[in-house]
Amino acid sequence: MSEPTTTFEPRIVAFFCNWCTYTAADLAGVSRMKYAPNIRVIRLMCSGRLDPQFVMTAFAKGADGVLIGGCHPGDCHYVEGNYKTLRRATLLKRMLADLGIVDGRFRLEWISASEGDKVKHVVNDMVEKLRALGPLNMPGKHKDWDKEMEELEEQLQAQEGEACHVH
Amino acid sequence: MKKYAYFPGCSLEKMAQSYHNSAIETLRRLDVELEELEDWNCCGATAYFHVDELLAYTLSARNLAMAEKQKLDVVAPCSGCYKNMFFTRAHLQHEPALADHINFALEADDLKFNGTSAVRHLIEVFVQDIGLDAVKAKVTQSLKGLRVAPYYGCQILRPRKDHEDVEQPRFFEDLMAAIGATPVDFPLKLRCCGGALIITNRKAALSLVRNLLQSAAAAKADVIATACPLCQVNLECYQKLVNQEFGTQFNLPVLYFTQLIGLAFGLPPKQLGIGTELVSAEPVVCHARSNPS
Amino acid sequence: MADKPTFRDEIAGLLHATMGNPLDMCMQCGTCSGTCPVAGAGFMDNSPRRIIAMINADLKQRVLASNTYWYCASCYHCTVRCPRGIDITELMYGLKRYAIWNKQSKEGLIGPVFSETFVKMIVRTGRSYEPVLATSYLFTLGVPEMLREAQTATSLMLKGRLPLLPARIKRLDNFKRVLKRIIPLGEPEE
Amino acid sequence: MSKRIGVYICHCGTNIAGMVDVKAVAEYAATLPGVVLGRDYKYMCSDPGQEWIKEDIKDQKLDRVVVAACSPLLHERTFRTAAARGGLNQYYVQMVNIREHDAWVHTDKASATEKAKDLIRAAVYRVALHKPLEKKEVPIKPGVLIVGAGIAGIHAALTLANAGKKVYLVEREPTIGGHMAKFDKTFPTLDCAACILTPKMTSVKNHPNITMWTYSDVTKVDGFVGNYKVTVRRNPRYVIENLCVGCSECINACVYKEGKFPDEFNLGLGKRKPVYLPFPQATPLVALIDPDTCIQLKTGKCKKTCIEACGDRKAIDFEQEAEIKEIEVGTIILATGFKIFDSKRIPYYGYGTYPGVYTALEVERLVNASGPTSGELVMRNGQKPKSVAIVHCVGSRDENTNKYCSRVCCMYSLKLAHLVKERTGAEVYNFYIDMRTPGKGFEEFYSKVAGEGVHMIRGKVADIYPESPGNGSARLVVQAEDTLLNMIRKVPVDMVVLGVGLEAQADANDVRRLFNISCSNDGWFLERHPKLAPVNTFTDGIFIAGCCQGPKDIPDTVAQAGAAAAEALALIDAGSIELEPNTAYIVDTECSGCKTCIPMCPYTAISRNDEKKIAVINEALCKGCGTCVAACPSGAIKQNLFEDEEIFEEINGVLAHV
Repeated sequence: MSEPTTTFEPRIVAFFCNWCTYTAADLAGVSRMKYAPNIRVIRLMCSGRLDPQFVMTAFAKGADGVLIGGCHPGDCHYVEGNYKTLRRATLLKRMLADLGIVDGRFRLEWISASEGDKVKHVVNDMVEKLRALGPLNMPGKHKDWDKEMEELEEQLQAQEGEACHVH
Repeated sequence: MKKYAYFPGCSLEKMAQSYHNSAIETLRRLDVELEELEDWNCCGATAYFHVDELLAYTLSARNLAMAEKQKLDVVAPCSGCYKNMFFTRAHLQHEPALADHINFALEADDLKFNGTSAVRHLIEVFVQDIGLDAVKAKVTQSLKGLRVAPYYGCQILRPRKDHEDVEQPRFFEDLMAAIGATPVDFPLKLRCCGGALIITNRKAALSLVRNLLQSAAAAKADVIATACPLCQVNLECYQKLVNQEFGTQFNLPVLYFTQLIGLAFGLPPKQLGIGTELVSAEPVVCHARSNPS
Repeated sequence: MADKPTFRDEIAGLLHATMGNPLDMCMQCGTCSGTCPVAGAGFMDNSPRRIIAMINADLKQRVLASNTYWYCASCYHCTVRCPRGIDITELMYGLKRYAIWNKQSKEGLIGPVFSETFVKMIVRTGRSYEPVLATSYLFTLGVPEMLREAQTATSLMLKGRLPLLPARIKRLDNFKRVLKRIIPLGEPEE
Repeated sequence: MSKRIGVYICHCGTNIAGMVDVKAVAEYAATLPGVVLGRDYKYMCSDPGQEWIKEDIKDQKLDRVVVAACSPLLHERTFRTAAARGGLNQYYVQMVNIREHDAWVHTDKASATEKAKDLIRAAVYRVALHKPLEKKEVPIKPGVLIVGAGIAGIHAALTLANAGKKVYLVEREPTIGGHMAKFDKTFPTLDCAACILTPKMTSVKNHPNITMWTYSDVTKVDGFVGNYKVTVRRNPRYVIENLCVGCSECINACVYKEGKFPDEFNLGLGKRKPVYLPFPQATPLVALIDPDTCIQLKTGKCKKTCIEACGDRKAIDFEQEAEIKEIEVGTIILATGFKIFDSKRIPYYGYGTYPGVYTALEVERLVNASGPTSGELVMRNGQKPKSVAIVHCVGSRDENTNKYCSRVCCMYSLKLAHLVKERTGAEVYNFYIDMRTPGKGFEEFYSKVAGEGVHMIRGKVADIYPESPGNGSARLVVQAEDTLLNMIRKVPVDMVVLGVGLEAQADANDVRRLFNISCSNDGWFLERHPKLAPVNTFTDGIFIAGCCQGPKDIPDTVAQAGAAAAEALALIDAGSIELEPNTAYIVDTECSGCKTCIPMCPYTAISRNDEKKIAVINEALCKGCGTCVAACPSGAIKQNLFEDEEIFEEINGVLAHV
């Protein structure tokens, strides 16, 4: 069933918040848990710093998946940054879907500083799912990609605006 | 009228007729219909897990697949069948690869397991699906003052399914209270009756039965209520042997909870298969008659 | 898969099939033995805890020679109480299977001999419905005869006195085909 | 202007070098744009390693430094300082985590090495854009809040107070002292808990630098390191604290002639009146009235004999109401302790069902001279036990309850074995899984107790049941496998003592949120680093001490309390703390004044300058989460150290070779 069709190794760019998920990943290391090497973590102070453009860029530059890690709702080191993230992520997901970037490729996870094992499981699970999905290869689709990107920029701006007025 | 796919299980075929009948009769009073599972086969009992696990899973999977065809949840009155089917389903849902393998086999019978039909134990149907109030409402001859030792046995609760309380459950007590009876504090209510050992390791099994009877007697129970044919027969039909073996004097009626409910509903004992016991249930019947409510 | 798996590995493998129960986790606290009604009554020559220790020490012969797993009543009390989450009852099932297979065939796996006997047995029992649940004899034989019948579970197994198909099963041929796909070795005698 | 970047790869012994081909990575790094040297070294964090960076900055004219080693949360400061010593702005340094996030979590050397290269490439791209920044310093207010006045809180309070710092000690119980005040003797020295604790309690009460608020809760915490604003609610005890002298007249005079209600301090083993003193050495020695049981407070219809008894002191005030206090402190120490495991969660041990079953803490009270039986070990049925079973690991080392070992149970169970034998001469059976006695004088204590003829049975108790059901005998059978004798033991005893484990406080999670710190999965407060920052939390200026961080004995608790006090002291005496300059700022020319950002900020750091029609950020209030940055539609808000450009480069970097 879940037989990998090729030996394709998906490439995941992750944005982890400094206080919960990045620390959890450190804990996973200290506890010598083992997980797939397909992930590249970029540290942000808070998942609230995540600009949707980071995600778009990551996909554009060839990421097969993007993972966002933040503190559990209510636990944000900055009180409520992760709620803002959640709201943005929801909109972003829809937009990505319109671009044919299916759900599994963009993922938001709440992982607290003590959940090293969750980092492990999420990463392994995501790698497996992306293997099944196969390469995204945005750069390959360069030609029409430029055009798409422009439209996207606009939509993005628009939706961003909305996202923040919804209060 | 709620409907279930009914899996009688082999033992109910002959030996536990009374359980079978009382279940059907009492449920009818509660607007629940048991539609016998079409062309069912044995659940594998414990024996199949001794021999070949995969085969055992296949046996249960076939039954589940047929229930799915009927678009009904399965009810098993026997704790063994219940446990086997419940965990087969859980396990196959956990391991798609295994499910595929078994489905490949089931194809030969135009069947497919999807895990869409839930597995229920008969007593769960009464306690959870129907609910105690509905049961209470149908009581015409309260068993007021009848001291019942509710015997859970093993495989209704164990192994643990999710986070239910496997160490001090109350639902059997509550059900007995609902029909007016007095559930006694029965310390060994969760202990094993040795049913699976009765042929192979008789002495061991009998000693377990002895402990249970002792505990129930010490709790001054008038009757032990069971929810499994194996437990019932073990506790009842072996009382004579226990007495021979250990020089005890037990004479404690053991009835199915459905029979007690039936009595409380005012059904004629015969209809509930009462009368076929080796330890007479007459005192219980009299008690029921004595206080119409 | 390099060199031959140890007895310990084999048993661990058996357990994996039932949701994985790492015996390595055992801390030898004896909760299983203390909980077991049969061990408590003094019927087991080795306590469940000791069996686990013996498996971990790879003492294959002593484990198989022990009566412990045949005395397991599969009441799962040890399983729910084990502080290390080991499904001891499942382990006992595993040992029973292992013992049966090994009596039947040269090494480890389900040997052809066993499979054949087994498939035959299924077909046979499929016709004559004969429940293993001792209790169900009561109404046919009556207690004393039934008890004379009593044998070890192994012999019982191979004598094919297992409940499988209630007499009324209709699609017996389909059913046989189903089982053949599970245990392909050997041909059911028609 | 092309950069001169130096890249340093740390072996961390074999920690990194064992899984990452550091040589290859160093060589690769040297080929990256702007990189003038790529070096690898055994321990970059060692003096030689740091020196090397310093020298290279001077000799090789480096203007950027990338260090690939452990987590920045561990050594970022180290390498920034090294760079600073080399004369470089410390924020020209970028760390790459190739240990926790790479070498330690992967098993394939090739792909681990690839990952290291990718991450370093990202750092190189990023660091090129770094800007010089100035440290952000905030002043530290000298006051310290300590929450919880058990031995940990008490010790920390005294340490700080003796150093001349102002301490607010808040305790929710009516008396300070915590669990230790309930113990009889302490292991392994068997000195009496009260004798060593009560002097400390008294000096807390009398210390001029300590404000002690018992029967009080922290309800609100605002601000940040150096400047916390805390709200405390002082619950009414209906006795005016500074008027009461603890003479007990009111208690004697209460309309209830005898104690009628379960007394909390003795875990319900004794009875108290509605007006009571928790225990004789209670601190403060001030009576309190329980509104749930006092007739006057419930019905308003009482003779109020207590008021008469109190007379001219007029200490009793039925009108008293909760008092709200607001304080400002620079640092906070949490010492909120633990709760004991609820034995009812293991029904087959019969706690609450069989009167003969007690928890260890209950027995502490029973053998304690100030306890409900004045130190006489008599059971609920009034008899002295002739045989006692002590069950270890109740609610510890068990997947069904708590996986962890509670650390103190083996030792206190041995202590109780000794005390029980001493007081009653009973046969004592200790049922244990593994006897854990790691500590100064612990093993010696074990042999001493064994020498007293206490039976040690190696096996976890599996069942406890009445010896002869029905006939009402109180004797219990304790069933366990004696794993050394290899037989099932069924030991009949009069009394069972459950060696209950330690658990996080029931409200630990609320407290955690109140103070914005983290919990481990077991609910214990999470330290910043398990070894190197054991009393720090992820929130600057908030420290943890004692059992709220995890089970520990009294010596360890006191040591930790001292450490927490020292950490607070260090901050206070430094006078200020250096914060990451990762605050947000507005590029005025870009800002359209749309106000999108204003509601984004949880600290109300953003406001709108109405004549300029642009947003302004109060840097003092900004904590640098960057939420507003991501929200700004015109990209007018930027965040130091996390500029969009820097992050885009990082993304390019990790994906470059695809």
